[in-house]
Amino acid sequence: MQFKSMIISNIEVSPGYFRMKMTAPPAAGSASPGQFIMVRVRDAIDPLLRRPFGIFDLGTFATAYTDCGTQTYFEILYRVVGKGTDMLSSLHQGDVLDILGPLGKGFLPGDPSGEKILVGGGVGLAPLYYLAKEMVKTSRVRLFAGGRTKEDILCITEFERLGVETYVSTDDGTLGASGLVTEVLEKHLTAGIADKTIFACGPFPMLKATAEIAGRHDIPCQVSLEAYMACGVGACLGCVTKGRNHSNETPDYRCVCKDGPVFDYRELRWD
Amino acid sequence: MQFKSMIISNIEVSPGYFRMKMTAPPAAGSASPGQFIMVRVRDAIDPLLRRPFGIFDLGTFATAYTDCGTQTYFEILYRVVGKGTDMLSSLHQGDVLDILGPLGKGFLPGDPSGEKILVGGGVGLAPLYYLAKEMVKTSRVRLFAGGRTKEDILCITEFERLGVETYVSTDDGTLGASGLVTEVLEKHLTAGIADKTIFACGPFPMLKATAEIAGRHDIPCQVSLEAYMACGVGACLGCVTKGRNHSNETPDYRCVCKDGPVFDYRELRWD
Amino acid sequence: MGKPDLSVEIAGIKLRNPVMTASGTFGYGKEFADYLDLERIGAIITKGLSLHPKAGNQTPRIVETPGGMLNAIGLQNVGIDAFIQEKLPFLRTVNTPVIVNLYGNTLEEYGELAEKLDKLPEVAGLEVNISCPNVKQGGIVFGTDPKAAYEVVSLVRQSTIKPLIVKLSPNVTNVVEMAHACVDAGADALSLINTLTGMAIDLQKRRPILANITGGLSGPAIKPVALRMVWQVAQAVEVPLIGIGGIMTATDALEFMLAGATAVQVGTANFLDPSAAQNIADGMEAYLEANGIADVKELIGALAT
Amino acid sequence: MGKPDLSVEIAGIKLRNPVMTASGTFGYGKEFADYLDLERIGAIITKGLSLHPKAGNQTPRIVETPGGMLNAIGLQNVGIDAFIQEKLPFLRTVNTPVIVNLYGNTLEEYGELAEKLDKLPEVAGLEVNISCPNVKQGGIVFGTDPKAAYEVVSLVRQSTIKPLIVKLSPNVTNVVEMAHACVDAGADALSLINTLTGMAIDLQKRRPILANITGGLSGPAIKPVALRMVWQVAQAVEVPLIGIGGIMTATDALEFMLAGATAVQVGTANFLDPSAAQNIADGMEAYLEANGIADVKELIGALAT
Ligand SMILES: Cc1cc2nc3c(=O)[nH]c(=O)nc-3n(C[C@H](O)[C@H](O)[C@H](O)COP(=O)(O)OP(=O)(O)OC[C@H]3O[C@@H](n4cnc5c(N)ncnc54)[C@H](O)[C@@H]3O)c2cc1C
Ligand SMILES: Cc1cc2nc3c(=O)[nH]c(=O)nc-3n(C[C@H](O)[C@H](O)[C@H](O)COP(=O)(O)OP(=O)(O)OC[C@H]3O[C@@H](n4cnc5c(N)ncnc54)[C@H](O)[C@@H]3O)c2cc1C
Ligand SMILES: Cc1cc2nc3c(=O)[nH]c(=O)nc-3n(C[C@H](O)[C@H](O)[C@H](O)COP(=O)(O)O)c2cc1C
Ligand SMILES: Cc1cc2nc3c(=O)[nH]c(=O)nc-3n(C[C@H](O)[C@H](O)[C@H](O)COP(=O)(O)O)c2cc1C
Ligand code: FES
Ligand code: FES
Repeated sequence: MQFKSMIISNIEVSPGYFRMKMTAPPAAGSASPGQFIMVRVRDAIDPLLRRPFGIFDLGTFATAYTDCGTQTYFEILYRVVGKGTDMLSSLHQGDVLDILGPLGKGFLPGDPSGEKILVGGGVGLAPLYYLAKEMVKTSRVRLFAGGRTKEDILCITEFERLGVETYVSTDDGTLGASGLVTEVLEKHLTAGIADKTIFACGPFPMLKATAEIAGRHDIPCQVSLEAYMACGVGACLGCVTKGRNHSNETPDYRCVCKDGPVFDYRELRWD
Repeated sequence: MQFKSMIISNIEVSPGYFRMKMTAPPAAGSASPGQFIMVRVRDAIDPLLRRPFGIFDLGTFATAYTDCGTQTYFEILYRVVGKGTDMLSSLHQGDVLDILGPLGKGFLPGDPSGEKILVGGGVGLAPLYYLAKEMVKTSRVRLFAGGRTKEDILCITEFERLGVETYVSTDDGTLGASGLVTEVLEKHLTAGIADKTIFACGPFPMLKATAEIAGRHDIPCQVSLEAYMACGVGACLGCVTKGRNHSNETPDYRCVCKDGPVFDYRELRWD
Repeated sequence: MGKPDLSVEIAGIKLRNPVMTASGTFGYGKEFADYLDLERIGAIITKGLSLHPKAGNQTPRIVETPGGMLNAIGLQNVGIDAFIQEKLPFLRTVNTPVIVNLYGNTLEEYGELAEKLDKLPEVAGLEVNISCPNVKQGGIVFGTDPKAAYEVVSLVRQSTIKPLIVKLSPNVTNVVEMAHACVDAGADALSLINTLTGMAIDLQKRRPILANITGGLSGPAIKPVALRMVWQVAQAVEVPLIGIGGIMTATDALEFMLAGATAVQVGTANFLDPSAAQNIADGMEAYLEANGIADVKELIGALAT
Repeated sequence: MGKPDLSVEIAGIKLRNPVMTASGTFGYGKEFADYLDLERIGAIITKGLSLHPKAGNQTPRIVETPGGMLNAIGLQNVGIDAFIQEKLPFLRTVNTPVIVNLYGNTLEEYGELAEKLDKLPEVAGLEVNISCPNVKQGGIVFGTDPKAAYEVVSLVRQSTIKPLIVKLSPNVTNVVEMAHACVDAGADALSLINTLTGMAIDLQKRRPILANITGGLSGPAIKPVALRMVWQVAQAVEVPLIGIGGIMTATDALEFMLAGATAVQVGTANFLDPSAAQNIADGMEAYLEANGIADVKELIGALAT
């Protein structure tokens, strides 16, 4: 779907991290957690390509002073890292963006009776909030949130409000436990109940470490990848990642945009 | 001079025409009428080049709630014709622009005892307001303002408030006299006093017709030209116009940006 | 005045309007079916196909550059057989000409591929990509050497009776010479330009951004070069031209037609706006209507110089 | 750590930092004196000079394009004698090397010009623009034919003992071949790239926008092509290179150095920001400091591929 979206708010929630709330057509309400959108930051050629962002939250609100009933909205949580995100951060309420999405394949929640373990590194937390919001309805949900330093730990209160049990860690120990999020994860894994699933999003090394843990403990694990993208719809083949059976003779490339961004970790090659 | 300027206001004064008021450092207050500035519309590569605009007004105001005393400001009056001006028109109070200027050579007011005749076509009126504001202090000033249709006639009240006698004409007769501004000019020229100077700004055909009238009546005449510009400082040689003595063997090119934009019409070749 | 006529003909292929989608930027068509009406564009050009499936390059494969992008996909594709099995059935249901873009790693592969394609009724024509290295000849790019281009086009010409479009590389000193070589070898039409070779660097990592080091520059940045080449070639050859390079709007497309193109291809714009091709076609129609031009063909080569 | 060392040397010319201003974009230096400190940039390269004053092209001469601009100034310049009379006295007062960019309409003109310049102590070096047509040889561009380039560079080499920089055209199939020809002919250094030939069209008027029809594309749009060419040539020749093309920031400049350039030239950026050259030099210093790099020379060709 391609639609125009009006910014409702755009707020700095931690130094360099913004939360942007936008209107969406009702049909966008069917997006599943882990899907993403591509934003055309400006109607100009600088920046040229759309920027991909996970869906942080999605819902509807009652409109005021109108007869429209409810309005669908969604939110993204983004970090300012370059030109596009910098420009995004300077936009105001009422500005209009061109959006493509929801795109890709999201998380598969699986059997509600099991425990859901979310692992988020830095802004990788973004798609996990919408996932948690859906999953807390039926399942026990724990969140392991890691970051380099305390500024990289985002929206923990929001998760807690959902009833998610949260474990925070920072590399430099300025907030929560000191160390890597995957270390904390492994420590608390043994304590959990039997039927678990891991849902992870964050930098590649974190995902790799998480996949290793999942493999070692034989826990189902879904990871959400990032890749440089041009089209977002599986056409340009810019965003590919190697599938399990990939070799040069029998290429097994998967499009992060279309076959992902969420993959079962066993579907991918991690070397 | 190169400086950052904050937008004070940006108002549509007629459909497609905007007046933008901006802060300037005190030194910019020395700009003379007819000089121009070059605006970097965005800190991005689209649009790439700066856009040139005449100085419509310039002054100071007393600042409120501060100890700063007075603040220098200037105004431009611009028409939305393409990408750059379209983007300019969407800017808000508080947005900051990078400005180069004042640039070029302005109008030479000459002997204050003579009559000053301003001829403006469409948005070519822009630099004439600041000129009029200076000249009404000492001289009799008349303005001939022409446009295609009534929407192209701008800020006449402002000129009248200065005490300028105004003559309006439109090609389609929707405001003022019907016909070309140069026709109206010539009709009212004979009625004037002896010692006159013409100051003209507008589309090239209008300037050419004005130059012809000046030649025929032997009236001193200064014209302000437009040209595609890259540097604005006489370095790229992109904006040149042919000087009186130009030939391929003895090139006599003048930079509109540096030797102009205002020229004595006798200095130029009009073919 | 009725609706303006937007139809054009390229090498016998009738197009409802001059807007095609450029190879490699539109997948196999289906990827964009949700975003535009595939029956309102002129033709679909497939991703470049080879005889055998091709893995392509390592990632990163794309990077944004000022006003453009570099890609080094490495011509990843499913191969001709999988194309016939998996992609063609969908394309068959779309009432729009399908032109297959193809390339070979050797001279022979071009010939074999053309023969295979020749037998497919669903394929309206062939677009031969000669901007790729000849693996057998030390990697020299077919499309930068007039002799090599002549050879490969001649072979393809002998292998098919389908309309034959040859796609020119801009990375040459003399594009007109290349155009002549291809026309002499039997090309029915020429499309230009393919990407300009470029590079991007990550300062902090001190590495090229693309795994392949260099890549192909596309997008608005290259439009002036593309327009110039189309104009130059239009002065020199008689066959119809397809203009490609940085086309984002109907205005861009019409400029290419003034320069001498009979049709255009939209590439990178599909990424910015997946409905770009249709929007451009609609915009061309609107322009013709607003300016009282009955037939878009009036504009072909109508530049006054 | 003290201040990082930004000095570099090109063909015996010592530069306080690697940032020069590109020919044709910085006038004769004086035009920018109000906007930056001419003694904080590496070198000033003059507008291209010829033996006789040159009128240049009709207007329009410039037009903005996506992420770039086209110019067809037509090499307008005051001629070498007026340069010496009118422009050099000011440049003499500036403690920064002045490199004269020169071109000829014929082979002989290049030689004569080089001889004249050889006698001027204020001129630190020559940059030979070979991207111009040889009027006597049917207008074929010196810089797109290795033999013609070899000839013209050899002649200039014989006419001067000053440091000799040759500026390469990007409008070639094989820039490495051109680089070899120029080095073989005696070039002490190479600068690249000059502009890519392009075109812009006014749809409504159905005319080219530039009076000259085609023009040279410069600015950020061409940066990927320039980086690629610098990198290719750096692999092939031993002489120092000067990287040019779309440099807007210190990051851009340092990328060119990683690709193999010893120094850079800033062109179109001077129009966007008349203090660009100095800002870029300052930014390079800040980058080196922030990253604990003592000497900018460590970055030259330091790209890991
Ligand atoms: C499926 C997906 C979901 C994402 N979700 C989020 C999110 O919820 N919040 C968030 O802050 N970030 C998210 N990202 C990363 C985000 O897309 C990049 O940070 C952003 O594109 C950077 O743009 P820029 O212009 O600021 O940076 P620049 O570095 O200037 O961008 C240059 C180019 O590189 C691409 N690029 C740069 N970094 C990345 C990256 N990490 N991943 C992919 N492309 C990149 C840009 O898209 C652009 O094409 C996601 C990425 C993907 C692929
Ligand atoms: C000395 C001078 C003073 C000017 N003063 C005013 C003024 O006070 N008010 C006003 O509305 N306009 C003025 N103009 C014209 C104004 O500069 C152009 O309308 C503006 O640059 C158009 O930019 P754009 O991006 O909207 O148009 P586009 O057509 O998208 O611009 C593309 C390119 O063409 C150039 N260009 C387009 N039209 C003109 C033009 N008429 N003159 C010069 N360059 C042009 C642009 O600068 C840009 O580089 C002046 C021009 C000059 C040279
Ligand atoms: C991601 C990508 C993949 C491409 N793949 C091919 C290809 O397989 N075969 C081909 O001939 N051209 C290919 N091209 C070149 C385009 O078809 C087109 O010639 C070029 O992008 C210029 O047009 P544009 O500026 O509109 O994108 C590719 C371009 C891009 C951006
Ligand atoms: C307006 C203009 C005039 C130029 N004149 C010359 C010239 O006289 N001689 C020359 O060798 N290069 C000339 N150039 C090319 C530049 O020196 C430089 O090689 C080119 O612009 C690419 O760099 P950039 O992208 O930083 O502008 C000119 C470029 C521009 C934009
Ligand atoms: S981004 Fe184009 S295929 Fe995934
Ligand atoms: S705009 Fe560059 S010389 Fe006038």
